[in-house]
Amino acid sequence: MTLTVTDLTIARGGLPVLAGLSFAVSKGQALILRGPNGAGKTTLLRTIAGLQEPIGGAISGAEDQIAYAAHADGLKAMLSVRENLEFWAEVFGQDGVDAAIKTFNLTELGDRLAGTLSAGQKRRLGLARLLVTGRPIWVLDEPTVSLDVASVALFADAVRGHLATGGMALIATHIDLGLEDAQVFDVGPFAATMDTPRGASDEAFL
Amino acid sequence: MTLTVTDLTIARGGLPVLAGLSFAVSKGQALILRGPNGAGKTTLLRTIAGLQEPIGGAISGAEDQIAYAAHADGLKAMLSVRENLEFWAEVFGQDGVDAAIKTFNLTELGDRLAGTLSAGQKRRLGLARLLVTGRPIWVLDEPTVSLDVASVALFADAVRGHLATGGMALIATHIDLGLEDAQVFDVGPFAATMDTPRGASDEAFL
Amino acid sequence: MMSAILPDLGKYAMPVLASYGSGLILLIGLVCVSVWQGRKAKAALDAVESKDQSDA
Amino acid sequence: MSLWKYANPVKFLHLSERVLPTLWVLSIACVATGLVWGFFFTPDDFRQGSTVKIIYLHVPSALMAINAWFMMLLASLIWLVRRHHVSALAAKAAAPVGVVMTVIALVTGALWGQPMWGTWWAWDPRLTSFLILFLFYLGYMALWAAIEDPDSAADLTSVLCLVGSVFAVLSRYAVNFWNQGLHQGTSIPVATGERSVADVFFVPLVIAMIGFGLLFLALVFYRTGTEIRLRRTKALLAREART
Amino acid sequence: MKALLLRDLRLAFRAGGGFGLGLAFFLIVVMLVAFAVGPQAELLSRIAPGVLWIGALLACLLSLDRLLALDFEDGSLDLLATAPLPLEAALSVKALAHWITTGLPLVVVAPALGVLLNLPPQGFAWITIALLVGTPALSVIGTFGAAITVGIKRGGLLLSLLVLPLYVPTLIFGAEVARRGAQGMDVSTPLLMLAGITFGVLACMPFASAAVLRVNLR
Amino acid sequence: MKALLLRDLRLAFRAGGGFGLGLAFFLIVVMLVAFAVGPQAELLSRIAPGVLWIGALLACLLSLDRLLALDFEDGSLDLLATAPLPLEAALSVKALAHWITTGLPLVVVAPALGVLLNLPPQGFAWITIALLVGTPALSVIGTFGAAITVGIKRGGLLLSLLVLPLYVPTLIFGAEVARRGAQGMDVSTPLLMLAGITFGVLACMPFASAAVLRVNLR
Ligand code: HEM
Ligand SMILES: Nc1ncnc2c1ncn2[C@@H]1O[C@H](COP(=O)(O)OP(=O)(O)OP(=O)(O)O)[C@@H](O)[C@H]1O
Ligand SMILES: Nc1ncnc2c1ncn2[C@@H]1O[C@H](COP(=O)(O)OP(=O)(O)OP(=O)(O)O)[C@@H](O)[C@H]1O
Ligand SMILES: [Mg+2]
Ligand SMILES: [Mg+2]
Repeated sequence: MTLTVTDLTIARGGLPVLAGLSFAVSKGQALILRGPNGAGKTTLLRTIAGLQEPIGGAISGAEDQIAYAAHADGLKAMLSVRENLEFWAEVFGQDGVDAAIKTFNLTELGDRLAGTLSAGQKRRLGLARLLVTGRPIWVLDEPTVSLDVASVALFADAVRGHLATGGMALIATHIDLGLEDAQVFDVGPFAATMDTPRGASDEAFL
Repeated sequence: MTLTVTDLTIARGGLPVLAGLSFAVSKGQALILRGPNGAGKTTLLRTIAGLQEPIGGAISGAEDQIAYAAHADGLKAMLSVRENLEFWAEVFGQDGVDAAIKTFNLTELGDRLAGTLSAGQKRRLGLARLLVTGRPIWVLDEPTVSLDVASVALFADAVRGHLATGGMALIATHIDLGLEDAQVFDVGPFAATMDTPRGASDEAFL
Repeated sequence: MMSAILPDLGKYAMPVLASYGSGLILLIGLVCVSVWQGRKAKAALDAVESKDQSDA
Repeated sequence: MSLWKYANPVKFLHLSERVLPTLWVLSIACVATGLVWGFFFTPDDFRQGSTVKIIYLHVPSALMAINAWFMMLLASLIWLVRRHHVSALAAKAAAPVGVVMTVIALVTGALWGQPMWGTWWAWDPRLTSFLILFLFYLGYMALWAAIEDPDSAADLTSVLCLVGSVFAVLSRYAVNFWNQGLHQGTSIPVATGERSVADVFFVPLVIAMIGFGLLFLALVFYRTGTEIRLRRTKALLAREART
Repeated sequence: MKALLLRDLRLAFRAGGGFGLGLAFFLIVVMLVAFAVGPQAELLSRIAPGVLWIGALLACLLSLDRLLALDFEDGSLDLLATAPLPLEAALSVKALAHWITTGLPLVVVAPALGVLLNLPPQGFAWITIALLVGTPALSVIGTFGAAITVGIKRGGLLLSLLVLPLYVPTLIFGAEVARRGAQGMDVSTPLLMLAGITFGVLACMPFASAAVLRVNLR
Repeated sequence: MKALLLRDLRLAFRAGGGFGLGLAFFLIVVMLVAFAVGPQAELLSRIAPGVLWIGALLACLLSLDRLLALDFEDGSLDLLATAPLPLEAALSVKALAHWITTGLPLVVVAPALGVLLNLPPQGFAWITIALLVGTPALSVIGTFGAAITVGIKRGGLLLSLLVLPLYVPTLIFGAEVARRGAQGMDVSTPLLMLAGITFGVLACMPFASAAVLRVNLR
């Protein structure tokens, strides 16, 4: 089982942002996406998660395999930490809520309403959600925003654990996560130029 | 002109989080706040900015001197980058919109609607707002979230420029900003314990 | 004076004149607004295109 | 080479530049002829008096108000199926023209109703569904205006247009389903060739109807051009900012 | 599916969840009408069925903007769209939860409010039946409107503009049932029409809603 | 101050800003009433002034949740509260912008909608005057409600619940002016009361609004 991206072109707001992307992630591997602000990392991850269509190229192996986590954590402020996780566990037909809570050091916060957490605590809860999806491919957009150093380490451990059980991870980030054997993929060189028209909608008008 | 905090106790959600804080920041100085997730940095900054009342201690020198920037950038998605800045400049009775745009490398994005920026670009715009307030004390809550390395450097330069003209900065952050001569203040040791009852509202019931 | 030009509308002068008046105003208004918008769009496009040209 | 080639924005602009002058002249001439003829040179009706003159505005505008929606429906379907941008923009461009037609029909109808029915407005099926159609026009335009991403806006408004067509059909054919309304039935049944409107009124009416149709076409062509230019401006600016 | 239903219900009953507000709004609209029209018992009793329907409809409408927008803003919809649950089913479940928390309570209290408006006694049963048959359509059509406007910040008014015309047929037949019932006339034709609309809408709308929602999540 | 007013107006006219939607909603409410009550001209003309007032009131109400909540969510309110501008002034300016974009258009179209409801001709002037005098109060009271509910996600319904009772006096006197005017009776007493309410509210409410907003920002 491999996630393969071949000659992918993606667009945002009617214009292509990245073109000609190809990479593959296989079992137990992590791929770190890098690139300056506005390069198109978020767009790429949303495309891979199936939330938007690519305008060219192909993605294989992603169908129903992906757990996506973006800036917005999808937390309900009026449900407790545990209830939030239980909901997602049930949607994905999994259990393991307790393990997830433990992994991200949320034990003491279990009965707090998610709305009363600090920025970093919310983020930890958002990441704990990944563990209850049971999905093999984690697609993460700047997962460590607001996390302190200890929590970043927790997160890195969680990713290592996931990889060790045959999972994969695709992570866009600006900081160093301390994942030693992760490949790094810089999207910078693939920025779409004037002459990569591939059918993004604005191009009909250029 | 100095910002002085004396024996400050602050509460969040009805319970004290930090107690006995004292520090001072004077002209041209920057103070970096550190502390694990949930320590109370956000609460402290909101108190200093005057958005909530401390439950003990005193803050002096802050009145009408503060430019506050938090996670939410206060951007209007349907106004352009320039219009957003112009609005705040006018509210604070300042100009210098062009300089702010240049400082944060937003020149090319000037006419884009703020809603169509990427996460990091939005953040840059949020920080550019600081330059058009004309206020001497910058109170910043995790200002570098989502910024790439180049943009973090831009930000550090902007802070240095601000300090050089006699400004001050109070910054909560988890990463290293590269501000060489900034003092660091760890709030960890000041965590409120069971026996620091100072009048937070829930305590009447303990 | 007017009656020389206008046909005799009898007791229904008000509704008939009002209909023609409002109808024509709306039609002419629509055409004018469309043309105004069209001109503006053209000018904006020309400005951008000429800038493009000078860049290249 | 097929008709679809005009779905290319630039080709469309060239085409519209060629046909527009003729269209403008023809349509304005027809509208003016129909209205002037109708207003100055037709006799009063023995029953309705001079109010019949309102027919030259009311019927063509009501006709085009409904036809405009059907045209938008067609354009929306083309967009949904073949994703030609010009057709989405044509639907967008037609809506304001449609609303103005609707308003004219509503206003003239109300002004006509006062002397004829003794009331400005009645809640009869045709009038009611026509008013709902008016609301759909408003909603349609508001939706276009509210959504930033042009492709999403085109998709969503197309779905809305499909749904709203129910009321366009009703306002034309409601009279056939329910016959309790106050409003006139069809006065010009094309199929049977039988006419309830006398010839003196008929000729200018037809000229006015043709005129309104041509005017609609001219306006839609012109406004579609405007929309294309706006879109192109935006695309060029976006590309500049991006590169 | 069950998890989603339970979560939505639970959220509705938590603080700030809005359960009961629809009811209160219903009550207030009825009161406002009484104030605005003036206290003429005979006049009120003539307009009572219509006013009850309008109140129910507006109460339903005002709660629609919470239906999807909250989930959209906090990212839950993105996550739901990537979850192993067809979007059509998810939307139907959400519409059901909306009906249980909004439509059903309205049906239950409508007769009580009828008293305030001098509704003739034989009308009580019919207004209840009419609302019971009609309100599910309101929730489902409303879901469609909510899905179309989900990307628009505070799109409440636009939502109303899009949804209310679609509510008109339900309203016309529903009010007709209630009015005829109150006057002791035969209600079968409008009741059949009302049921027809509800079933038609239940069968088709979820697909339209899911389609537009996918566009909006893009 | 001017900057804030201009920004609010500009945002209202931009895409998604909601200008014009209030009007559309007003039209729809009027239509719905006609559908629900049934097309009896004489009945409609009796309830017309009241219905127009309710329509205006609801249209105003529905646009309230955009008044502060958007600024709260994106953090603008926090920043405004730390800006060199008294919060009272900022809120008054926002209320003014709300009135210009919502109340004023309603006043202008009310007579046209009166036609749909068979309002007697002598009523047109009075409904316009009544709305012109009364709607500023609606915006200012609404600002207070918006300030109270600003922290609550999608608090639209709760907002309605808090604000509508406060609207009742305005509604009663406003509808009375319109009704008496339509029947050719003397309107001076209710008109004076209406004007009194508006002025009182304009003078006091901004302070209350600023106070509750400060609490909510805490
Ligand atoms: C506000 C009031 C009115 C509205 C909204 C209205 C609306 C309409 C509509 C929607 C049509 C159909 C156009 C089509 O199917 O293409 C129509 C046609 C027509 N209306 Fe009216 N109308 C109104 C009042 C009147 C009055 C008062 C009269 C005359 C006494 C009148 C005479 C006609 C005639 C003669 C036609 C052409 C019939 C046909 O070809 O089907 N209308 N109107
Ligand atoms: N809604 C939109 N409309 C138009 N352009 C957009 C829109 N959203 C993003 N963009 C543009 O698309 C490009 C890619 O954005 P994207 O969010 O994918 O960048 P990113 O790599 O995630 O950046 P960051 O590191 O800042 O999060 C950027 O140039 C951005 O300005
Ligand atoms: N609304 C609330 N109600 C109750 N408790 C809250 C609320 N918001 C935050 N807290 C708690 O108050 C404490 C301080 O929160 P604060 O947001 O100030 O932390 P922080 O230092 O900014 O953390 P982070 O680095 O994660 O942003 C935390 O323990 C948090 O759980
Ligand atoms: Mg991003
Ligand atoms: Mg914080």
